Amino acid sequence: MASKKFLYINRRPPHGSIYAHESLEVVLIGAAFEQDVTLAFIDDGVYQLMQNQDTGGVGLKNFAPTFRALGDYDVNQIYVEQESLELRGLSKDDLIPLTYEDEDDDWAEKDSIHVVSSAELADIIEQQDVILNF
Amino acid sequence: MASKKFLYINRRPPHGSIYAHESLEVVLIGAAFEQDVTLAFIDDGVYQLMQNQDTGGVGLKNFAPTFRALGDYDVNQIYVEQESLELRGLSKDDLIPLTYEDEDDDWAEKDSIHVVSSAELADIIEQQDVILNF
Amino acid sequence: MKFAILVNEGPYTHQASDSAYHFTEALLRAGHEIVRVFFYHDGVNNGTRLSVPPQDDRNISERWSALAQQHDVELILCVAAAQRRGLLDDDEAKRAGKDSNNIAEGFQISGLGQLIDAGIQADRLIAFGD
Amino acid sequence: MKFAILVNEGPYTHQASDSAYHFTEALLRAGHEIVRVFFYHDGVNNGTRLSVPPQDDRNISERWSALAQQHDVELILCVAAAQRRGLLDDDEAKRAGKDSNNIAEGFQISGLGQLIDAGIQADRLIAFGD
Amino acid sequence: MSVLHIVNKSPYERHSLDTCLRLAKPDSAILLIEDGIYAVQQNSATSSKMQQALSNHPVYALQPDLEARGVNPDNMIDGISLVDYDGFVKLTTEYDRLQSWL
Amino acid sequence: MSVLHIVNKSPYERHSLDTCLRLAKPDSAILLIEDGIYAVQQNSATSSKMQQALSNHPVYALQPDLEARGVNPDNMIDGISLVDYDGFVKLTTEYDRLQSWL
Repeated sequence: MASKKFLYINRRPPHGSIYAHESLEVVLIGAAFEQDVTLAFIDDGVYQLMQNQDTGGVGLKNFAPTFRALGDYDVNQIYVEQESLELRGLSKDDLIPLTYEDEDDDWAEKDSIHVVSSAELADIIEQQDVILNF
Repeated sequence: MASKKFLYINRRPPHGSIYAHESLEVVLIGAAFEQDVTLAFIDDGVYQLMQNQDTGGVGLKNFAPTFRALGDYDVNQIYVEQESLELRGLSKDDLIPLTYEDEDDDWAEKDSIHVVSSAELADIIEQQDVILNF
Repeated sequence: MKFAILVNEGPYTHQASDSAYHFTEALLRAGHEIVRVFFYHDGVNNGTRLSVPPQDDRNISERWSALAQQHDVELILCVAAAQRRGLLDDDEAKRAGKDSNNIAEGFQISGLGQLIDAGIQADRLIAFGD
Repeated sequence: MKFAILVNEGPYTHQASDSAYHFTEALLRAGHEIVRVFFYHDGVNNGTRLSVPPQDDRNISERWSALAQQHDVELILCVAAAQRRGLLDDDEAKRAGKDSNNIAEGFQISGLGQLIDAGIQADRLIAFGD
Repeated sequence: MSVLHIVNKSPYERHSLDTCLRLAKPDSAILLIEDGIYAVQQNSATSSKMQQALSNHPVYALQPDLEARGVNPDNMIDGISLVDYDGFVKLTTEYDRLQSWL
Repeated sequence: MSVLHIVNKSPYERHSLDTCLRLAKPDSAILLIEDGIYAVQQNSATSSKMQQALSNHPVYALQPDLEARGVNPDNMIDGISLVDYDGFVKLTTEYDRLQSWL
């Protein structure tokens, strides 16, 4: 079966609702299907990647550490919209560092997260076959 | 039992979700309790009162005509925020006319809807005992 | 002080039920009286006994049931909202000719009047929702 | 053309399930093939057989069931989402030690892989939600 | 053909339409359904935004959703086309990918 | 005392906070919970709005919700007070009426 390009667009903050958490479950399951996977974090979706999330006090499951596993699942095309970060007073340093080992470059550790402009993101959206928005 | 002042704040549009519809059900049930009832329509809540809603094509229940019955239930303090109407390009003429018969004025038919400023509405909110927001 | 709590969203999907639960626990810690917890809109879905969350996650329905039992808290599901969404007790199921019911221990089905009554009885009514 | 449909919200609360239903009907009218309707998040609540809507209102679950039967449309509830929210078929109920199940005719419970598979199989995937 | 962007949120309560317009490439189309319908109203706080969108995108609105909300077609911004559910299906076949801004 | 306004929505996706600030009388208080927490961040598109709000209202934020979201208390706008669930209960007794901007 031909491989398709899947794009997961994440626009919701974590914890206030389960969409972000259940979206990540789709990405993890989808990784087993050997399709080409891209993740985009836009609007409040950028909050999903915030460092130091501690859900002990609210008693919710903290799924943020699971993002670190994405590299092992060959999910390493992760785009964060620059405009969304800026509006929220955030920068890439506020986000969980996500990396992968590049098998085509002697397993060098590389950054999975790319902060991109709206225009670049618009191009990425146009290149997909299947778009899922949670 | 002492009478309390109940305020129902309606901020959601109809049909896209059931909140507006189920909110009206609360108001109708609440009317039987002989409390002092006020309704406020703010933000997208003003759309609940739009004339000529026809839900035949979407197959949803059209509850808008039920607003006309509110006068008979002695629910006649209905406030619509002017700013919310203006932002949406609407005026009072776009809304369903709601009236009641004033028993203190020889059953004269009077207007239940009052278009008010944000400042007036802020005062109304402060005068309540119980506030329900749907 | 007497409190009434309104929960407008179902379990897991929105944080509303969690926030309401933690607030209710804090009310009990502070010695306040709880007139009633009223579940409306999708909030009625909190009353299912068929939920099977992952083992490392909280069980929202059971947690409410336990609170009801331990502190004698009244948990009411709005009947009209519950019927629409498929939450039935034994009586409702029989009346509707359904072959089973799915309501959890400690929850009761009643009318919207219980919400208004809660607003009248309580010193404070607080709503949690989407 | 082959279509897959994703429904992310439960019946009645959001218009998503209604929109998805009318869209699916129109797909069938136009002679398109439906790979699968996948219900995720609160969408799994569409699969209840215990819903008792007012007599003058649509019955959303039954409507989906009828579509499945008449047009052989596959209706899948995500198992993890369904377990959390208390939607169980006979097998799931037994495995979890629950005394009853509540899934409607024509709906099946399966894994999230069915959503990915639908995306791969279909020419178009369309999502309805909040 | 490119992407059909579907917006189902009121432009006054959510930012979905803004994000859609920021990320939609020229020639991709926009379909307003459910509460997204309210973006069609002329002389509103949304109308200049929509007029600009119309210079880059075909814009459609789902007629049954418009009727349900009592929005008068005469008050629609010029250039927006109405479709019914059959027209909605047709659009989804004419564009390669569908993006629902949920 | 007057009204405790409770906001649980992100200021970037919904307009609840704007409506709350438009309709809250001076001296009424504002409590940010759940996704409302994101309004506390300094140097953001929301901060000038919140700074203005602080000149008219006591503003509180629910600490467990802040921690869940990884928002650093050091990056909070000056003048916002943190409360836990017990403090939340205390606030609801100190104000006469509660208004949740759902």
